[in-house]
Order: sequence, then C-alpha cells, then structure tokens
Amino acid sequence: MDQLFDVSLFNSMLRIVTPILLAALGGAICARVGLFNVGLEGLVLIGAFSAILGNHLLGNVWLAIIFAILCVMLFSLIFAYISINLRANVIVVGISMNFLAAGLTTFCLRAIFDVKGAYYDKNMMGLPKWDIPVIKDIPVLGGIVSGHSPLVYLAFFAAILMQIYLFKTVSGFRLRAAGENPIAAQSLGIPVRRIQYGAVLMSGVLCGLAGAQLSLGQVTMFTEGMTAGRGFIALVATMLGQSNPIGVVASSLLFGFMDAFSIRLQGFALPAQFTQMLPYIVTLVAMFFFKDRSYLKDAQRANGSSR
Amino acid sequence: MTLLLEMKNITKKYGDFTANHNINFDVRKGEIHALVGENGAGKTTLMRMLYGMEEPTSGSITINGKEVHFHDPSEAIRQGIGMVHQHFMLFPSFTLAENIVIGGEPKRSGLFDRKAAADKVNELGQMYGMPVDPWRKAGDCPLGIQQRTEILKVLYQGADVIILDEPTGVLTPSEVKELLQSIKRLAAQGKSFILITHKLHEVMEAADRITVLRDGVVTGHMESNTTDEEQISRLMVGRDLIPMSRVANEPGASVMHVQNVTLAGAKGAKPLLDNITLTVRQGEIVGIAGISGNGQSELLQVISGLVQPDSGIVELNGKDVTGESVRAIREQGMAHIPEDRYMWGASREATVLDNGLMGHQHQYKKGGLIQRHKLRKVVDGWVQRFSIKTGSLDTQAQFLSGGNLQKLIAAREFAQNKPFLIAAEPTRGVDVGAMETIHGELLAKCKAGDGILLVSSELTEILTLSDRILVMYEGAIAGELSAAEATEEQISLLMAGGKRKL
Amino acid sequence: MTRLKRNLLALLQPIIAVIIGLLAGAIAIILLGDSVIDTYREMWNGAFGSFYFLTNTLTRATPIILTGLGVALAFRAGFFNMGSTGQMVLGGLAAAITALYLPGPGWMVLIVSLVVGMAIGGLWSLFAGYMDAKFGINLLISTLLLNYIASLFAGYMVAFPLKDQSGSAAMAQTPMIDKSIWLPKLFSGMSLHAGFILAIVAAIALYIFIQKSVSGYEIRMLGNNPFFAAYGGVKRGRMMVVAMLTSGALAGLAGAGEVLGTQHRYLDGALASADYGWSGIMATLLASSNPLGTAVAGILLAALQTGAMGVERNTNVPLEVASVIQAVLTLFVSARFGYAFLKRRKEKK
Amino acid sequence: ACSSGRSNSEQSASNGSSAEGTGKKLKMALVLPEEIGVNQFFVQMDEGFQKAGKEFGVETKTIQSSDPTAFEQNMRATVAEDYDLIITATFQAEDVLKQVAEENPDKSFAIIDTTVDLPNVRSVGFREYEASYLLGAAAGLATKTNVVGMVAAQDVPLLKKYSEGFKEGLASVNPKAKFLIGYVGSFNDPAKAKELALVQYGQGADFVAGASATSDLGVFEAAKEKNLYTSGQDTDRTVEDPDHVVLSQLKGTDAVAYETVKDFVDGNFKFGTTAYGLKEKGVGLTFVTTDSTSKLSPFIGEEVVNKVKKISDDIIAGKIVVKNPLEQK
Ligand SMILES: Nc1ncnc2c1ncn2[C@@H]1O[C@H](COP(=O)(O)OP(=O)(O)OP(=O)(O)O)[C@@H](O)[C@H]1O
Ligand SMILES: Nc1ncnc2c1ncn2[C@@H]1O[C@H](COP(=O)(O)OP(=O)(O)OP(=O)(O)O)[C@@H](O)[C@H]1O
Ligand SMILES: [Mg+2]
Ligand SMILES: [Mg+2]
Repeated sequence: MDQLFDVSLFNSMLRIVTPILLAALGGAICARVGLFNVGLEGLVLIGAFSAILGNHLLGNVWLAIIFAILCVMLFSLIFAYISINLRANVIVVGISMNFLAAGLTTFCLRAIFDVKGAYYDKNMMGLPKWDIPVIKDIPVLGGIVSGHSPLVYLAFFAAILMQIYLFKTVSGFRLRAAGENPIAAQSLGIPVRRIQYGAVLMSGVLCGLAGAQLSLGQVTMFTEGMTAGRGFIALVATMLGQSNPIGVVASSLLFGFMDAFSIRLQGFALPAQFTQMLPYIVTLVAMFFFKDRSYLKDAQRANGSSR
Repeated sequence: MTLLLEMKNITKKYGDFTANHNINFDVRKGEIHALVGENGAGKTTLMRMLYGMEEPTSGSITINGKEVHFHDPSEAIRQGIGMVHQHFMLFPSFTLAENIVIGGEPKRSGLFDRKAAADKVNELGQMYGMPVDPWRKAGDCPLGIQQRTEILKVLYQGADVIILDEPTGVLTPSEVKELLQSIKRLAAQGKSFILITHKLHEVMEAADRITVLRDGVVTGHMESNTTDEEQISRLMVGRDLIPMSRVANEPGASVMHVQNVTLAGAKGAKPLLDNITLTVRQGEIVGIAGISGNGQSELLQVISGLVQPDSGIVELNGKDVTGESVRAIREQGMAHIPEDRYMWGASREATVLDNGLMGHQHQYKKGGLIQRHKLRKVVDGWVQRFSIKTGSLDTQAQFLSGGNLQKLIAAREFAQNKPFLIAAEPTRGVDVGAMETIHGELLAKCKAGDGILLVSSELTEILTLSDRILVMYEGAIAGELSAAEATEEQISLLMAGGKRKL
Repeated sequence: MTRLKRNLLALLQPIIAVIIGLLAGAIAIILLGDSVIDTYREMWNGAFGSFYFLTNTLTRATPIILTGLGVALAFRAGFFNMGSTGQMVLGGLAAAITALYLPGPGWMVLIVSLVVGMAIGGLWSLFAGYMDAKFGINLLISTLLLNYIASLFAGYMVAFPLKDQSGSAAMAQTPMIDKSIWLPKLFSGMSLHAGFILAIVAAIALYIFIQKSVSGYEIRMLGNNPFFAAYGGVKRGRMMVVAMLTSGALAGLAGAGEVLGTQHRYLDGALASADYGWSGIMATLLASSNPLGTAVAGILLAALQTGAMGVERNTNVPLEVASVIQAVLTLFVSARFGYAFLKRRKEKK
Repeated sequence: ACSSGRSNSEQSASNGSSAEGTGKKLKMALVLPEEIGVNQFFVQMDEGFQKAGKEFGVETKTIQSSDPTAFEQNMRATVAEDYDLIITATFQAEDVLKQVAEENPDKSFAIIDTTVDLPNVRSVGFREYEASYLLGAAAGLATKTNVVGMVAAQDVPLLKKYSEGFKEGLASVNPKAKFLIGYVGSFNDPAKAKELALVQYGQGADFVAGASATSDLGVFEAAKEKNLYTSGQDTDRTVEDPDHVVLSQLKGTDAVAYETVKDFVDGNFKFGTTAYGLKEKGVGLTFVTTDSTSKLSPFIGEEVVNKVKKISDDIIAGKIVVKNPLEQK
C-alpha cells in the first residue's frame, strides 16, 4: 500500500482542493446572508476563462487574476441584482447562471480566440510555484506543503481570514445578523441589501480566484466546461461545513483527499466508475458524523415563534 | 410637560384598505402614553410609521418641532425612537448580549469586544432592574427573558421615546409589575413611553394619557385620572362588555388523566417534567399557572402526543393513549388551542380556510378529497360568530392580525366538539371584546360537560375561569388550590417556588 | 386597487419579464452582428414553427415536466430534493433492464418496465429521505451526492455487465430494446411519444392530489410549517415517504419514458447530459411548485431549447449564443418585476 | 461489422449526380452528436467539410447537438429542411441514423467513424487500433523505465480502440513493460487529466499517452512540467511541444469529410461501407506513416521509428493482424 499513501498524494490533494475550497468559501459567505448560491459552478467557470483571457490580454498572471476577479464580480452582480432586487428565486437564478456561464465562455472562446473546445498557448506563463523557504527542507511536510501556486496558500489564508471576519469583527457579526433574521436586522437599520450585495461580490472574488487557480494554477489553459462539477462539490462542501469557514476547509479537504486517493486507487482492479464514486460516498458517510441541525430547529427559525 | 413628538393627520393605506385614517397622536417628554384598541385597529401600523418601517400615505411627523421623514428604522433610532416589537425581532443563534448591543457594538482593536458587551449588558440590567445572562443564546431563552432583552436593546440604543407593542403579553404578574415600575421610573427620569396593551388594568396603573383607536380612527383621547376601564373598553369595542359570571357545576367522571409522567431534560439538567399526576373531569376547568418555562409546554406536548414521556401514563376518556399518535389522540377526544399561534397553531402562508381545516381534515374527507364547499360554509360560520376580521377565507393567515388569528384557532378547536380541550394561552394578545367571546365559549363548553385544561400566564384569567388551580414550578406541580380559596398572592408565591401554604 | 387591476398586474409581470429577456437576448445577437428578427423568428420556428417542431418541443418537455412534477411535490412537503437526475438515471436504467430481460407480451413488459423504473427512482429518492429522517442527513446534500453515485453506477452497468455486444459495440449502452416494448409514438414520423400523455396526466393528477386531497393538504401544511402539521396530527415520516417516493417515482418515470420512448436503450450519459433534472427544478420553481404551472413552464423551457436548436441550424448564431439567450430569458422570467418594481421606477422619476 | 478493408457491397448513388444536373446549389449538413469543441476530431472533420464546401460551391451547414435527444431532433429537422446530403459521425449517431435513414429511404446520408449498414447510407469507419498498436510499440521500444502509461477519458468500450491496441503493441515489442491506465471520467477536465499523468509519473512512467480528448492538454502540461514524454490524438499534436509531445496518432477525418462532399458533387458517391486503416492511410502515426513539421525527439529516435515503420508495413501486409478490440468478446 505504500504506493497509495505517499507525499505526492497529499501534495496533489492540496492542489485539487484549492478551487473547491475557494468556491465553497464563496458559497459560505452567500449562505451566511441567506442566499443559497447554486451558481458557483458558473462563477468559477467564468473565473477560469477570464483568468486566461486576462493573461492573454495583459501578459501578466497577477493582473490576470485581478482581471478574473473583476469579471466574476461583474457576473455575480447579475446574480445579486436579480435575486435581491428583482426577488427572483435564488436557485433558479443560480441554475440559469450556470447555463449562462457555460454558453458565454464557449462563445467567447470562439469569438475572442477563434478556437473551439480549448484555448492553449504554450508560451503563456501560469502561476508560479512557490517554495516555502524553511518548510521545503523538512522531509515529508516540505514535499506536501511547499511548491504550490500562491493561490493554494491564499485559499487557506482566506478561510482563516473569513473565520475571523465572521466571528470576531463587528461587520462580520452584522453580516451574520442580516442572514439570520433579515427582518430583525432591517428593523435595526442594518442595511441588509447592501450586506447581501457585499457578500455576493465577495463570493465573486473567491470564485474568480477559484477559476484562476483552475486555469492558471493547476493547468495553464481553458477548456470548455473545465470546472467539471467542482462548483457543485463546493456547494456540498459549503453545506457540509455548515457555512463555517473552518468547517468548509475540513469538508473540502476530505473531498480533495478522497479525490486524490481515488486517482491512485484506479490501478487496483476496481472499475474506474467505482473509484470515481468514492469521494461522493465518503462525503455522504461523513455526513453521518457532521450532522446538520435537525429540521425542527431550522423550521423553528423559519417560523420565528413570537408569542 | 413639553411636547416631544407629534403625528398629525396620519393616514396609511394598504391597497384599498385603510389601516390608519387621519390620526393625530402626540407624546410629551417623560410621559407614558397608552395606545389601546381592538385587534387590527391599527396600533401597530401607526407605530411602524413612527419607527420608520412604513411610510405614511399622508400626514406628518414632527419631533421637537422639526418635521421628519423616516425611510428606515436607523433614522428613527438616531432621532431617539426605539421600538419593542409585538413579534420579537431577535437573532436566535446569537447571545443575549449580542442581541442587545447589535447596531452599537463595542470594539477593541477593530474586533467585536464581546466581553465589553457582556459587561455593558450586565450594567444595564442592574440599572433598570432587568438582569439577563449575557452569554445565553436568545433562542434557548424563555419568552420572558426574550422580552426583557428587547427592552434592554432599546435602552442600549439610548432611545428617548420607547414604543412597547404589547410588552406584557408573555410576562408573569410579578414580571409585569417590575416592568411597569421600571417604565415609571424611567419616565420620571425623562424617557417617554408609548405603551400598547390590551390589559386595561395595566393602562390604568401606568399610563398618564390614553389614546383609543377603533377601525383605524381615533375614538378617544383622555387623561388616565379622568377615566376608567369601562369607558375605555366602550370606546374600544363600541359597546358595553358583559361581566363574566361563573356558575360552578358538579364535575363528573375523569376525561383526562395523567399519571406519574416524567420527561428527562438535557444531560445533567433537571427533568423537564417531574412525576406529574393530574386529572381533568367532565364539566371542570383545571387551570395551570406558572412562569413560562416551568414545564407547562412540555406537559401539553406530552398530553397531546407530540412528545413521548419517559415514563408515566396519559389516559383520555378512560383509555390509555400513551405512545399513541397525535391523530389517534385527537380522534379519541381531544382538541387543543396551542400556546404559540405562529409556531404550533397556524401556517402563515396558508389561507384562512386551510388553517381552519387542520385537525378536521379527516372529517371533511370524501374519497380522499377535501369537501371544500362544506368546509367553506363551516369556516365562514366561525368568522361570523367570532367576528374574525379577514379579507376573505382565501386570505393568507399572515395578513391577519395576531388577535384575529387567535380567534380563528380558538374557533377551529371549539368546533372539534371533543370532550377534552387544552386551552393554552387562549386569549394571548387578544382584545377585550374577543377575550369576552373566547371566555364565554370556554365556560359554555364546560357547562356542557366537557373538561378543559387551561394554561395561562394571565392570573386573572386563571382565577376567573378555573374550578381548580395547579401551579407548576420546575417541572413539578408545586401546589393545588381550589378556585374559591385561591388568591393572586398565593399563586404568585407558588409560581416563584415558595412552599405551599394554606 | 380593484381586483381587475390586480389581475392585470399579475399578468403584466411575466410579460415584462419575457420582454426584458428578449431585449437582453437581442443585445447578444446584435453584438454578434446578426439579425435580431431573423434569429427570433428561427427560434420561434424551431420551437413552434410547424406541427413537427411543436411535437419536437413537447417531446423535449416530457422529461422536464415529469422531473419538475417530482420535485414540485417534494418542495411542497418541504423536502429539497435535488436528486432528480440520479433518480431519473436509475429509473431509466431499471426500465431498460426490465424491458430487455423480462419475457412476456410487449404491452405488458412495457407497463412493467415503466412501473419498475418508477419504483427504482422512488426507492432511490426514498433512500435520501430515509437518511434524513433516520440520521438527520441534510437532504439537499445527500441528493446532490447521490446524483453522482447513480450516474457512475449506471455508467458502470452499461460499460460492463449490460454492455451492448451487437453492432459496433463501441458505446456504453444496453442493447436495443425490442420494438414491441417501445412507448408508442403519438404521430407517425414524429418523435412525440406516449410519455407526453403520461406527463400531462401526471400533472393533472398531481394538481388534484396537492390541491384537493387530504394527503395533499397535509403535505402542503408540512412544507409550510412542520410544527403546525405535527400539532394537527400529520405524520411527518409517512408524508415524507409519500412525498419522496412519488417525487422519485416521477423522476424515474421521466427516465423510463426517455429510454422506452426516445432512445430505446439505456445510453450512458444521455439522461444526465441533457440537464433534464436541473431544467425540471427550474420549471417547478418558476411555477412556485404548482403542478399545472410546472407543465407550462416545462414546455416553455423546452421551447427555449428546441428554439435554440433551430437558431443553431438556420442562422449563423452558434449554439452557445442560443444557450446564452435561453439563460438570459429564464433569468428574467424568474425575476419578480412585481408592483414593487414598477412603483420604485415611478418613485425615481 | 465490416472492418477489414473496403467492403464490396458498393452501389452507385443516383441522386448525387441528378441534383447537380438541375444546376441548383447543393445543400449539405454535417450534424454532430456533440458540441464541436469537445473533441479535436470534430473540429478537424468540420474543417474538411467546410473546405470542400467552399471548393465545390456547396452550401454547407454544421450543426452541433448538446445531447442525444437534441441530436435526434437535429437529424430529423435536417431531413425536414431538405438537405441533399446529411453527414454525421461517430458511434453516438448510429441509433438515430438507422431510424432516420430507414424512415427516409430516398434521402442520402453518410456517417463517419462507424458503420451503419443501410442502402442509403455511406459509412466510413477507421481502424484506429492499428495506429494505437504502432503507438504502443513505439512507446515500448522507447521507454527507459519500462513503465508506460495512458490517460483515457472514460472507462467505456469506445476507448478500448485506443487502449487495447496500444497495450497489444506495447506487449509485442516489450513484454516486460508495465502498462498503467487512468480514467479522467470526463472529456473536458484537463486539471484531473494532469493529476492522473502526474500519478503515473510518480509510478515510474516515462511515457504517458493521452487519449482523453480535450483533457489531453492536461497530460501535455504534466509532461512539460515533469519532463516526461507523451503523445496526442487525431491531428499532429507534436507541433505544440515537440520536446514532450513526441508522437501523435492520426485519424484522417478531415480527408474523409472532404472526400465525401467531393464524391457527392462529382457523382462518385457510393453507398456502402468502407473502413480506413493503415493501408488506406486513414489512420497513422507521426514520423512513422506521415512526416511532421516538428523534429523527432531523441527519446524516440530514428532507430525506433524504423522499427515501427517495419511493424506498420507488416500490418499493411497482413503479417500482423491487430484484433479489433470491440469484437473480442
Ligand atoms: N402590510 C399590510 N398589508 C395589508 N394590510 C395590513 C398590513 N399591515 C397591517 N395590515 C392591516 O392593517 C390593520 C391594522 O393592523 P395593525 O397591526 O396596526 O393592528 P393592531 O392595532 O396592531 O392590532 P393588534 O391589536 O392585533 O396588534 C389590520 O387589519 C391588518 O390586517
Ligand atoms: N409588510 C406587511 N405585509 C403584509 N402583512 C403585514 C405586513 N406587516 C404586517 N402585516 C400583517 O398585518 C397584521 C397586523 O399586524 P400585527 O402583526 O402587528 O397584528 P397583531 O398586532 O399581531 O395583532 P394582535 O395584537 O392580536 O397580536 C399582521 O398579521 C401582520 O402579519
Ligand atoms: Mg399590533
Ligand atoms: Mg396585537
């Protein structure tokens, strides 16, 4: 079994987990303000495309990342406007956003790069791999932790930052208030809509980063539909982590680990379909241990008993 | 006293419905101004406009002589107006301290200083005689504490004019007394209060001036020392009320019997129900008094089959129904007016008709389908008899005022015509006219030979209606009194955990 | 406001939505340098242009309506079932296996296959419900995950044990089902099959069930306020079984219908790749879980898709743009430009 | 199925020339069962189709489909819209084409990359496994570590045409070599394909063949990053990175599409089935059967190329018979 568990397994896990984690954090902050964002998949896809486009236009990965973030923020504004101002069903909006993103990226690929399926430029520089000075020399740990794209580190840093923001700062406190009981928050003069907009934009930033990690960090190219369901897995990670940044990290890591592990299991006689099932099954099993609050509690909240 | 605030010719329309019509209302510095009226008279609507949650269709609001236009509660808060809402506005997963300081959180080095918040809340609690545990989660607190938290929140915001929309509905008599004392003390210090309540004795005790609303118009303005409860209620209801008369009748056989029922609490905590035994007989009203959170809710849940007891027996009409489903118990002969109309008693999104059907659904069934026409006639009958104000039977329950919804629920359960009725807080938030109707129905049912278990935090209600009174304290029955001998003082003492004293 | 005025306003809302959606689509088309009118004409023609295209649209609407109805019932009961794709896939697979291996007269095998498809879809859905009821596992997550598991499992089944060995044997698919077991076509030479009738019947039946029956009433109340339902003697467990089973069975029927009416075999990825599940959820949500509305919304969504195909075939506007237009349209159709929107507009002036 | 050489059941198509006779501009459609971008192979086919259309003055229309149902509707719609020739491609199109062609016996159809045995359908298949065999042999001769990998899109029968031929070719020259195969589970997930290639690298492979459509780009990137060698599919992918993408297995779909249009216009269009293998130059391998603009990598080297050329000749001569993996039960 030493072929199954090695340094590269964990190293690969960190890479696999990053776009999912970033998107899941984006999902978490939306969930915290009461908007269930099913459109993560689409947002990440737009991020992946615009990162490549930005790199192509600006010739600099860092500017490309900023470009991707701006594009996805713009895109998420549509989500915000239609679901907050026009009070559309947030799930319908999310699903439509996914369709929109798929169509739009394919179309732009054709219109801008004049290619179908994939855009690849071997001269394009992806994100650098950072070697962490001291850590890289530590035997096992160095191999796992060092040598990733900066966005991998940023993702985990963002999770910690978000944990602090939500639970330690005043503004994070108000954000949670706006999500927990919008009517009460409104009655205190907390600008609920503005906070919701902020959260959606923030999730745009995170999904932009997720997309950039996918198209500039993990590989350096864009292919149609390259998110391949990662946005939905992020959604699952959001919920399994109960919209707690640290919980989201844990559930994303679990999924990432199982995914990396299932790749390695493929050699071992099991049909590929079953090894590919593994991450989903394990996530399902994990839910036995990390239960969501019971339906009764949720309902109690929703019905807000008074007197 | 100086005029602090004035609302002039206020009209508020919702579509083609006028909730407030040309209302003039003012508040002076340091006064307690009571606003009374029937359910749906427009009291809350008027206050929502003052608090910036709604904008008047026409009319003006001036504060300290300056005209103001609020678009948002935060503007009203800045002008020193605070409101304790009729339906609480709390964040259940937040601590009480968080709920109180929200909007003006203390900070330390950029972060939310929860310790300082807790200290401030403790300080505030001491100052106004309303202590709370700042670290408890709001959702875990009894309603009384939640109410207190709401008031502390407004005080924390530094309001000069404090609107209290039915603040005493969930408080025990001693809590009410404390609250009214606090209000009076604060008023003496220069704060002004607008007090909305259906309890006229509270009005008489605390208010300086009184404004009466009926159907969206002002029907009276007076000083409290020149009026009495009869006059107010006449202005409210538009007629004289008939005083309740209770004829004691001889109780018959047991309709409901609870034997040694126990329900464990969370690990390490005291049991929620501690070896409870009680009987309700035919033609008898048994009242249960107690501060909310002492096991009354749990007892009712066990009796009605919503929760299974850990041990003990529940008998209905002589049949052991322990462990039976809610439906089976209801069919065996129970009706139930639940204590919390929004949580247990109704679905806000459903229509009046659908809300009326609950519990009757198997009676109006034919071939699996609902007999709508028959149902419609019946529910319409209830609306007439209890004069429930509703647009139509297809109006969603959420558009009914709380009192009217309560009447609908009561009507629904009376119509069950079962030998045993649980009536939990049957008149909570209900105006005097409707209270008269509901009390009349309860007495009539009792007279007809049915048994009623009445749970109420309203001692007067318990005292006027019950034959026997049980007092619950910490999940156990602390004492039993007969209606003839019981006094408010005795009950209060038992409620507070004092030993039974005859 | 008079009643008439209110009704007009209610009607106005979707009309405004469609107009804004079409305008947004027009901008996309103009950006491409194509003719807006031509594109929309082709869209219309592709969806409803002739009897042939109308039946095409209805064929495509069939699985959308069925999955939509399934989730509608679950949503009404307060169970957020996102698993229609997986339920559909397993229902389709089960129907194909039954049709292939059950001996007997064609019509009987057909009926049994449909029933088995429904049963398997229902049980898969119930499994998620069971995990929720028994272990408190969030239904939304579990159904999403079960989609992947179902699709991969079905993929395995047709790539290995059930693989079609006839013909070129290159596809992961079951063998072709015997013609006698196919769902009959409604018109010769057109793709519309009897599954559409089943979908419409299901929509009407479900409407009656939800709106008129006692169990439907109990399910609605459970979805609105579970405490109220419990207080009134509604058994959550039983209702959950009913709701999840029916919901999954309808999705299973959608899959079985596609297999027996359109593909005539289970073809790996065919049911999942068309996004029927998501379209169904969208139809339901657009119609606020009203079964009849879901059927209408399902046809609307299908029309947008077949219309997009028409655009792809007959104009220079590529499929991707057609799908952008489709997404923009649904986005705006879902928006509630109610009275509030109009009022705000007025205030700003 | 017919898979060995040209079938002799060829008939002449009558309507091809008659349409030309009326002088009306011919209308042809290429209806694809998938979206074009998913597969390099479709892009190539479309190019050949468009090129022929331009050259011979035919009105061409390429129609992509998002899913199988959409494909069926598109096929039926093109019949309704009265195209003169309807071309489609791949196994995915078989079912629908069989139905539609049977229902419309007087319409002309062509299918590329598989066989549909109907009187009004011209089928052109490929024997990719012959080229895969060569690729496997080349890998087996070139590998230094005796570990060779392949990243395939999905574990589905279709891809056996690539993996089984490869395995066989590998074993024929280097029985000791270990063969690793990994499945992406999707045709367009380059990130995952890259991880799979990295895993195979970790297990000692120095050559990882890409057989995962668009996802191959991820394999190429892994090769670049870890300095291992890889190969592409369908077109000459070595031009993209000759140092790492050292071989490419070829499939002449563009030529077939072009020929189909040309034959129809010229009146040489014949129904029946044809299969293109090494012999017919329908499939091939860069450097071995076809020259490439990029330079040969030293990893492969002239010596290996020559050996593989020999194998290729043997296959063409029938001395080596590569089994059709789809026919072995
Ligand atoms: N937003 C609204 N839309 C339509 N009608 C409303 C709205 N808000 C209140 N109403 C109606 O206005 C009337 C007055 O309501 P209001 O809440 O002011 O009554 P109230 O005096 O507070 O009654 P209660 O004593 O029951 O609290 C009620 O009939 C209510 O149904
Ligand atoms: N913005 C609104 N939209 C629709 N309905 C509203 C709105 N605001 C208030 N209402 C409804 O108007 C009714 C009257 O308001 P309110 O809740 O204050 O009545 P109430 O004071 O609870 O009655 P009671 O004193 O009997 O408890 C309520 O049922 C409330 O739901
Ligand atoms: Mg009120
Ligand atoms: Mg009230």
